Amino acid sequence: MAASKEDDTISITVEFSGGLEMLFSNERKLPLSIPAKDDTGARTNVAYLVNYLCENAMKDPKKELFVLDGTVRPGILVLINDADWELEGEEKYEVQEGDNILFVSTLHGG
Amino acid sequence: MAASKEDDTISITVEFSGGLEMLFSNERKLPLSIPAKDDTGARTNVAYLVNYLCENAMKDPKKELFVLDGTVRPGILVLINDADWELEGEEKYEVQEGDNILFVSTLHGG
Amino acid sequence: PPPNRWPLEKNEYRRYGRQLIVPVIGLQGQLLLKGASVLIVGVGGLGCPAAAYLVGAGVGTVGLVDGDTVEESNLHRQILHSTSRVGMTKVESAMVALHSLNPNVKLIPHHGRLSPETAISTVQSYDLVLDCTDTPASRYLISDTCVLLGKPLVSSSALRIDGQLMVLNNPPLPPGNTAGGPCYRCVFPKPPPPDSVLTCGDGGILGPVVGVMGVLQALEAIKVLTRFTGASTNGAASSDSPSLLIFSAYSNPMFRAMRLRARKPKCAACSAQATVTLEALSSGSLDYVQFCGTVAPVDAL
Amino acid sequence: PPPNRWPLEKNEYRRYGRQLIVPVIGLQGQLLLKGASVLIVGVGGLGCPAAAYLVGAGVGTVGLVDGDTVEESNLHRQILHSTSRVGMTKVESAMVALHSLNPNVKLIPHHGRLSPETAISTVQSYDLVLDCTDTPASRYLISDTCVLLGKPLVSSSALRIDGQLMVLNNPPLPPGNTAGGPCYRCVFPKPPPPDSVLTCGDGGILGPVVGVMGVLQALEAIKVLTRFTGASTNGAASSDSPSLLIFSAYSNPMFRAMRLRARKPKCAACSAQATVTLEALSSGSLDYVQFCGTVAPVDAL
Ligand SMILES: [Zn+2]
Ligand SMILES: [Zn+2]
Repeated sequence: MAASKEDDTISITVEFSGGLEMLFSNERKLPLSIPAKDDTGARTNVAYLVNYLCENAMKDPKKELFVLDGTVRPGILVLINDADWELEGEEKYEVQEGDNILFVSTLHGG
Repeated sequence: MAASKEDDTISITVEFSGGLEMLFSNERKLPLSIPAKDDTGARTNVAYLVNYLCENAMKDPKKELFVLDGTVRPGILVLINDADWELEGEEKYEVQEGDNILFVSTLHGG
Repeated sequence: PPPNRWPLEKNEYRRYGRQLIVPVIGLQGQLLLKGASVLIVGVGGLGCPAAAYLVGAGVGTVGLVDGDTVEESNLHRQILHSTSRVGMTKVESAMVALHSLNPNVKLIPHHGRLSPETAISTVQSYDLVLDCTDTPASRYLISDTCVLLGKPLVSSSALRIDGQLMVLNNPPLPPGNTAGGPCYRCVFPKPPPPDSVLTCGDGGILGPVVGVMGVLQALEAIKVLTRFTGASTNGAASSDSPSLLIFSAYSNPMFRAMRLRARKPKCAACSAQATVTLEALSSGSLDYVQFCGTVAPVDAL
Repeated sequence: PPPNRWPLEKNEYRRYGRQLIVPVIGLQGQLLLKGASVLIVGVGGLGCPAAAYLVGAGVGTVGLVDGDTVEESNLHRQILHSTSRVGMTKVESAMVALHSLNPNVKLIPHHGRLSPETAISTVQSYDLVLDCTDTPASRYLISDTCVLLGKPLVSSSALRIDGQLMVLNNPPLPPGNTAGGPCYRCVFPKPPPPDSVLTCGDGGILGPVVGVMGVLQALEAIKVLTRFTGASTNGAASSDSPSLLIFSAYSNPMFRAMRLRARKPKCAACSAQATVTLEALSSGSLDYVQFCGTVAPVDAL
């Protein structure tokens, strides 16, 4: 609704489910302020966010449980504002002020 | 986000649950455009909306299953944007563009 | 009790192992469950699955209240009962099934419907109550009793393809203490007119709808009973604010959570101005059937 | 079949009466259930409650697949089994309980785990499949089989305090038809690295969490099987768009519904370019355990 407080950051909410929260100090919900643009001046997309989370929010050293080959590892679903990120352009989706981005690890128990 | 298309109406969503939908032609979700002000020029509140629904949307002749003594009958909970209307001022709450107002009949089966 | 290196029996570690290792439960949570007693009022569509999962989880004592006998028309949703036990009381039938699931749990039968005369003495010794009944009158009676005795109440209901769930009187502070959780009368100060309940009478019920609500009652009970363990460090506090879960099997989304009010300042049961008192209740001066009008239980489903 | 004034037996009207009068079911829905067959793969924490409610509801034929025997550590959540049946196969134990709940349902035992060699012949004769299993390998196998045979699939999983539910391959159109519902491979094209599954291995499970998901599987199955009745006139169509239900017992709200993608244009199973074929599957050239890495079933819970 309102413009972001500072033009150079955007405020979003990142959430983790299905066990991924254990990689992020058991936080299921993370309010975040991230740069609005990356180093090249391009607008921040989900690929940037994933890398940002890995470097700034993830406490667990086992990065490969979240990122593999430069992208979110297989078995993790990314949901942007309650929809499969495939519907939004996957990694290239440009993050908007107020977005909710949920990372869900697929479960296998039964 | 945007201002309402016309200044004299507001667009809201009214929902029914717990059996109340049967009083409204089995519609569980009703997109509605209602006057922004009542006859006296006061801004439309929930009391006005309830009366409006009774006169314009309710097909069932048994009005007493929805309204009793000029207000929503006992056993119906009114939820404004996912919160008990008591938290919002009950009948006096002034309806805003984009509001979601849910009428839930209490259930007793077990 | 003195600290014990092995506070559970060997077979209990085996039986509850998969639940013990869940961080929000842990050994401490399992001990809290073992030491707890839960009263399930109504052993029908809600009470059957709720009882199965509470007994499975190892709640130490489970009381069962019901005045009905098993009928064939119950079996599509009342999964503790069986065809060969049609005609048996629901309490006895449920005890057979629950005992064979987990013989470690102490089961206490309470035959007959809860009434103003029996409510206080029945509820008194339990830690938490599940309202799995099917009439407005019983819902007000159970809520009032829980407020007066300081018991948290997990209340659910279901009809056709809809269900509702609330955790009431949580925390169960004395009437007049505004920090206590709202009671059933805070949310529904006046009972519905009997005519409006009548429309529900012929509504029927889809089995998994009431089944889901019953299992969720067991879950909420476990959450309340074990809340002093790891649960509280894991964002659980936020889910303690009073809410109403609304389920609708054919809607999308199927589940919606609504924020409920705090205790009502003039509530007849839980406010400083309460007129519902232990004396009034046990003297029989509160006529719940009269209060709620004369819908026969069978009509109200 | 020729029109019949009383298409159900007298005792069926009595047994299913409360469900028959629910508008979305009705007599037509009950007949659809009676004529339907459902295969439940895995008779554990998900399969037990799912089977109870499907058998209760009067699904005509229910098949049960499992290779395990009942252990005491199952009983806190696998409510069809019992202490006295520890050591019995899960399929046999479940059949005892299900038969006593509703003797009108034809139960078909399938002993042993589903494998690429047995999958096609096992699934072939059923109308709908419930995935109640516990490993990545079985989830890919079941999904591929359902795509190849044109069966809708209700897939759920649970761990610790979380659960997930999807209705896949719905509608179950042939591979290459983009109007069909997405399959498991559309949502998860590559299996998770075995290491990442390992973290789940020691996770444990809270009984009512997996219980809720199992009951919801029964509900989704009933919705799919009866969808040609009143259901479709009641806003049910919208709930048919593919979605993922995420449950987290200690979050608020506990349930969240997420919109899923359509079929993936290059899906290995359900696209026009599919490499998973009936021939490849039944010849054993698709090694699911290899594909998913070598996590032993017990480690993956
Ligand atoms: Zn109150
Ligand atoms: Zn696919």
